[in-house]
Amino acid sequence: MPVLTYREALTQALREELTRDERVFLMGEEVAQYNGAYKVSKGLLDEFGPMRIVDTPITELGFAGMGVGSAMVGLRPIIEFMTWNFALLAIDQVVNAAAKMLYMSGGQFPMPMVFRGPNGSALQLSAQHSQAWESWLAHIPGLKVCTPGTPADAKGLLKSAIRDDNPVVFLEGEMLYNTKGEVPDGEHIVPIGKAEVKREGGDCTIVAHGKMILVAMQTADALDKEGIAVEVVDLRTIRPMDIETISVSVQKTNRAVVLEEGWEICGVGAQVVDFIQRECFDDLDAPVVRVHQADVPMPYAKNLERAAKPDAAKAIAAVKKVMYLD
Amino acid sequence: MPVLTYREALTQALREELTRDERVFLMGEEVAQYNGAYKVSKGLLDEFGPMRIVDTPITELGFAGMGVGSAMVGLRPIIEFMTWNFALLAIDQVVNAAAKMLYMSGGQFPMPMVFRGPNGSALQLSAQHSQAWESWLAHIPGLKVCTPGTPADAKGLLKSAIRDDNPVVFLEGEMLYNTKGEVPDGEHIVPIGKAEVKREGGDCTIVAHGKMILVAMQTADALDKEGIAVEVVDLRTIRPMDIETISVSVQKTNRAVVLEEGWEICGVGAQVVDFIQRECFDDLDAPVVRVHQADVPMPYAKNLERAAKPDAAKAIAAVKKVMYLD
Amino acid sequence: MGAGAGGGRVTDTLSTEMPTKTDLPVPEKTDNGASATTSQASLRGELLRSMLLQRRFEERCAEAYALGKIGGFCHLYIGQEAISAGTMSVLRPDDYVVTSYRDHGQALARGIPARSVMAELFGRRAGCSHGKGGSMHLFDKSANFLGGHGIVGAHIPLAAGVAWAIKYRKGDQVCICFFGEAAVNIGAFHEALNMASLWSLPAVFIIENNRYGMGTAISRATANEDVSVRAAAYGMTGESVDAQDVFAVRDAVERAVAVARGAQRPTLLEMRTYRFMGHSMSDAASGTYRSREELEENMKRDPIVVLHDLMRKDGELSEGEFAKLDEEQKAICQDAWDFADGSPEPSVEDDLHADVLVDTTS
Amino acid sequence: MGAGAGGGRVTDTLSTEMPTKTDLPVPEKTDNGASATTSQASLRGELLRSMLLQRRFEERCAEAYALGKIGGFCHLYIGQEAISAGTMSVLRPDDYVVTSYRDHGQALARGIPARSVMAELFGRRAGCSHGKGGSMHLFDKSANFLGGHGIVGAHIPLAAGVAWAIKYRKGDQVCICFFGEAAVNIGAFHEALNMASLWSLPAVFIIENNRYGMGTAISRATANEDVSVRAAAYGMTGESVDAQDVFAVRDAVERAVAVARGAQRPTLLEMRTYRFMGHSMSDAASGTYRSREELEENMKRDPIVVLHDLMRKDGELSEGEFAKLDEEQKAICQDAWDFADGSPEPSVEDDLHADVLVDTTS
Ligand SMILES: Cc1ncc(C[n+]2csc(CCOP(=O)(O)OP(=O)(O)O)c2C)c(N)n1
Ligand SMILES: Cc1ncc(C[n+]2csc(CCOP(=O)(O)OP(=O)(O)O)c2C)c(N)n1
Ligand SMILES: [Mg+2]
Ligand SMILES: [Mg+2]
Repeated sequence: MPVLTYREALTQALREELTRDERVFLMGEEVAQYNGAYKVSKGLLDEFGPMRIVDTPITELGFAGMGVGSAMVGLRPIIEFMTWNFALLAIDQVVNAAAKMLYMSGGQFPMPMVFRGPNGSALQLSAQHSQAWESWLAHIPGLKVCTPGTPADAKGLLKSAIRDDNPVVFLEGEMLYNTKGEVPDGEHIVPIGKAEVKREGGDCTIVAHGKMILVAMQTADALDKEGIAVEVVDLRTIRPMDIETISVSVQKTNRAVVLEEGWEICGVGAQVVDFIQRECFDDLDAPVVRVHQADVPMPYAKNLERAAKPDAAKAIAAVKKVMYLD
Repeated sequence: MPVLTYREALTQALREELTRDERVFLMGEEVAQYNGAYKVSKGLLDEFGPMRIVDTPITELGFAGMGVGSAMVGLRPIIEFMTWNFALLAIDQVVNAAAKMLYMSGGQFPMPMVFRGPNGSALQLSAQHSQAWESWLAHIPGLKVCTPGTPADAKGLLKSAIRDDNPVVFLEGEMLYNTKGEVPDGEHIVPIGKAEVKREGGDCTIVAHGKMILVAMQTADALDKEGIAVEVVDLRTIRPMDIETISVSVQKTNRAVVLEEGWEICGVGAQVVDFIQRECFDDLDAPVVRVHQADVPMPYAKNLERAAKPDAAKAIAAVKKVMYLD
Repeated sequence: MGAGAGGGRVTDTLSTEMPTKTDLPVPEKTDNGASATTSQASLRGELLRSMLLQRRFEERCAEAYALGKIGGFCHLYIGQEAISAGTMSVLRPDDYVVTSYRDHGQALARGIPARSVMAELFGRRAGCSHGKGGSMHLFDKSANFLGGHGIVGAHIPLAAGVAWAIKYRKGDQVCICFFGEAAVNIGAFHEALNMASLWSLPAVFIIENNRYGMGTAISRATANEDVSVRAAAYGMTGESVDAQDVFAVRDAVERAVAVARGAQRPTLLEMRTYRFMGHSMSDAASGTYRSREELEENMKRDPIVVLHDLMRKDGELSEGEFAKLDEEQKAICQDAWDFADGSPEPSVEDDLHADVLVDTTS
Repeated sequence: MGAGAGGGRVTDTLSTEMPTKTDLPVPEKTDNGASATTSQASLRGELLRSMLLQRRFEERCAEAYALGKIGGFCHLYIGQEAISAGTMSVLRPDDYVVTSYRDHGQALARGIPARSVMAELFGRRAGCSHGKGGSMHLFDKSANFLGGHGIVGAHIPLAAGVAWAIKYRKGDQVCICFFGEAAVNIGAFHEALNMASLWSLPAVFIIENNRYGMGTAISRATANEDVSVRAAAYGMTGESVDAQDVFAVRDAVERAVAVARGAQRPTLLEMRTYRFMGHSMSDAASGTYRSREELEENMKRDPIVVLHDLMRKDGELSEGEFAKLDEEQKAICQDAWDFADGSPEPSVEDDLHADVLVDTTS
């Protein structure tokens, strides 16, 4: 199977879906002439022309709303936010327009659109550029929320998202764009709403998503050397969440750690904990422990930033805690 | 003790703090000449004049940002959003400016300001006007989040919020404005971050906040007749959350229901569940059950709206469930 | 909250025109996009009928609201009917309309049946949004009526997006977008107009300047009220129109639509009007932020009366004919009320969780 | 990413002026708010020094970034120095400055010590934001320098709020707000300018029009580039300035500041400049969205060279004097580097969780 970067996998998905369906177009800042701020749309302007790969002014609220309008009349926009941090300016269009249009029109106006872009922190981008928004977006009925952690899932989920007739929020990892993995050619579809066990193990479940899959795998590798078998459940989709796959794993391991990039309070992990305690109350041998960003805006200094982020060391400590090994 | 409406309690707090500190001013749509869309600022323009009670154009992003700027140089703005639904347009200023300014300036610029207004649903206002935002706002470090459920707490918390040198998000209940209760005269301060046991009982804890306090009390009344003693913990502040008071109660009752107005996924209740399972793992006799809005945008039709909202009947069923009485 | 508080005077005269099956006959698609064959008199009659229907409908809404049959926020259109009537009269059925929460009049003028609108306001399953939207969120896909939006200004980018889609498909439709004068200060307006002009999109942006945004007079909210200067900031044509004169509205929109269809250039039109009622049902028509005198002065230029006077002057409509026309509109409204009142609520089991997501992919 | 890629030519001449203790002497408060007693030659010398310091500082930043000593996003100011130098030269110490992420030059021109700025970029505790802000978030309360903001346009309302506070306190300061030309299309700009004009606030809004927002040329983003029309939409004065001429900048800002201080009216100034480097450190200076030829053509109007030529023509600065001045700025930058490099990182234990909230009430 071809090995691609996460970025190339996304580009491939975009190219295939743009080819497949003329109603699909990509709109956002620097997506066309500049080939994308993170080069995800590289080459697409040349291939599909300026009506389908569209550079916008810096007006997140405006072009997100244009996407919604065009979706109302049957186009299938992909709205790129240069990063999801800037999407706060457009969040009214995502939440109050895209997510609610079908419902408040009594089913008349589906929203076949995707809002995508990098989410979470990169390196030393400081407070305003280092935020993970999945818990906010997953809160909203009417949206679907995808957080692929591997190149194959990036491609397969993006293709599903573009074909979905609902508004899909697609959160990419800026730090993942250069990561590599095997990606099936052509018609590779990953269904929205299905988690995947990325590694099997009987001692403890780590539930993670997006960029944190890498941290979970590192954690599992490290603990394997200590004789602890970690099972890694990759949520892949935050909304709808695959409670079934989580439960099956926790019922087997009787222990869970939830790992996420974002902040603690009302984070995705809190919801996972809620599902676990509800579904696996009698299976749990220890309270679920969460690993997440420190409860601070992201600092700039390298050492502070490192300390603020969740990493394998913190995840290892959490697994040991739920195994009463600390 | 004087009996006031929630609205009057808020007006009193505003008047007292405007009198106490010349740096305090109120800015928002219709707050001055119109006396407030919900009349919370009634009479204040006449008393304090147009520089301190300021009508704005419809520009939530702009005037929220003006509040931030004025707080940077020492004023103490109170920014009123006509409802928190419209605050989505300004959320970048709340999250990326107000919440982060102190941190990213290395401690140089505190943000002594309040963002306030009605939150949650009223009656038949449909999808875009019926949303409860506390879980979003509580997610953000750098903010404090208050959700008073009674007139006395409304006054006491608002006074604390205005005196606080941090940005405080103050979520009022549109359906609470006309509710009445005893409110101490003058210097009545409710500390931010302290929950209150609003009713004692040994069988089951209901954790609630804001408008849902009324539902929790109704539930407790109804169950009392069936011989079930419910303890009602009023969070009052969502961030910081008073984990101690919750834990003490659940350690006593061994059962908990979490009741909130908003949506389920990554809601406040998920976080409360996370805290409870962490702090009271061995005390719990049953999984915690949550009661919340149906996972749909708010519908207009009266019967659908009623069915979508959390109410005493649903809370009663939840209590019975955690008591294995269903 | 009384229906009559701000309701306009409608004199007693008689109509020569009968209402057609739909509430307003939408002209057939023609080369220039306007109704080319309609004679002046029948056009006037049609416009008068549309305005009368809207007026009578809104009066019944006020009544229904007082009775608790309509709930939530309800913003009446009384006084502004010439804008919707004049605008819709030059549109084709395949053109698009996007508007704000003050949308009853526009929905009716666009030809959405009064029954369907009233049922929506009553929260019934037969409503144009199946009872889920209510007063602020009227939608009708078959009429290309794209809502009914509640966040001030937020639908302006939607309209730009619809116009984008027209251009994308190389269509020759236009998208009309209505919003209040207070919406021009919000960011979404600015962002949308810049892009509409930058990309030459076939949109017509119509400011319904009724001089107040809730209780705030335009002069207390807007630094420069001159709309042509506002439009110029986006390299766009801007024009102000006496919107109590339905033909002034019609002419201006006709020009703007022609430019949109032909040159695919957007236009910004300011319709100078006045709201005869309070902002919504909880707001008095006068007293707080505008005087009774100002209200009465402005109600003298009732768009229905202005047109009626003109027709009377030209001998086109007898008093009896007018009365008949008016009675017919009242009857349509009564029928709508009865229909709505008798029609079932949505079903909690079937409808509450339906339409959050669709099940399809493509 | 090489430092020289887009750096401007700086000829070899000698300076008669010595830098003072602070990086730029901020004039004392005088009646007209400007430095009244400074002679023309010494003013020119000061402005030249300020621009040279900024240039040399940015060159060192590029170097430090390549070495990994500076991280994250880093946007250099090379080519635009006349704007900051000219603007700051007419401000009083008690005036306020708010700016975007492209803030190094402005911080230095405002008199924040180079050591403090460089330490911030190196992520050190001694940095002006104590290592928590980095390149995009320079803050210095003692200099009334209110950041350093990373969301395009979001700081424009902040500046209006500062101006509001000045008015609230009946002060006579002004607030200066810098932003790029691409920010004029975002909603926050529109909302802030409307309120600043509506309420007559003492603010000067300075568009740094370097012709590109990242890779997007202004003509591909902005429907009408004429800034005076943009300003007129808000009933505000607007003016375009040749911003490679530091005295043109100074004169325009002086007028705008006088109007703000006196009449409390805001002004919108467009500074026509050019960015000599890439947008940020990951962007090539030319190749993708602008040609090498265009870049070189524009670099001929290097603001430092323009002023230097003028001074040379007027016999105010010998080559040796210029070289000396330049060496002094380089020495300041070397000192800043050494200081930053040797100063400690913040402490994880003490600093990570500090400054999220303050402990005080009042
Ligand atoms: C963003 C936003 N802010 C505030 C409101 C509350 N609100 C509803 S209508 C309105 C006044 C709008 O006035 P205008 O645009 O002139 O339209 P009109 O009601 O006069 O038709 C306000 C403030 C809202 N719906 N959305
Ligand atoms: C709201 C928002 N959208 C996008 C970005 C990403 N971004 C950072 S700078 C920039 C270009 C800004 O150009 P301009 O305003 O001309 O300033 P310049 O960089 O030229 O100084 C963009 C798109 C951002 N920071 N904020
Ligand atoms: Mg209005
Ligand atoms: Mg620029």
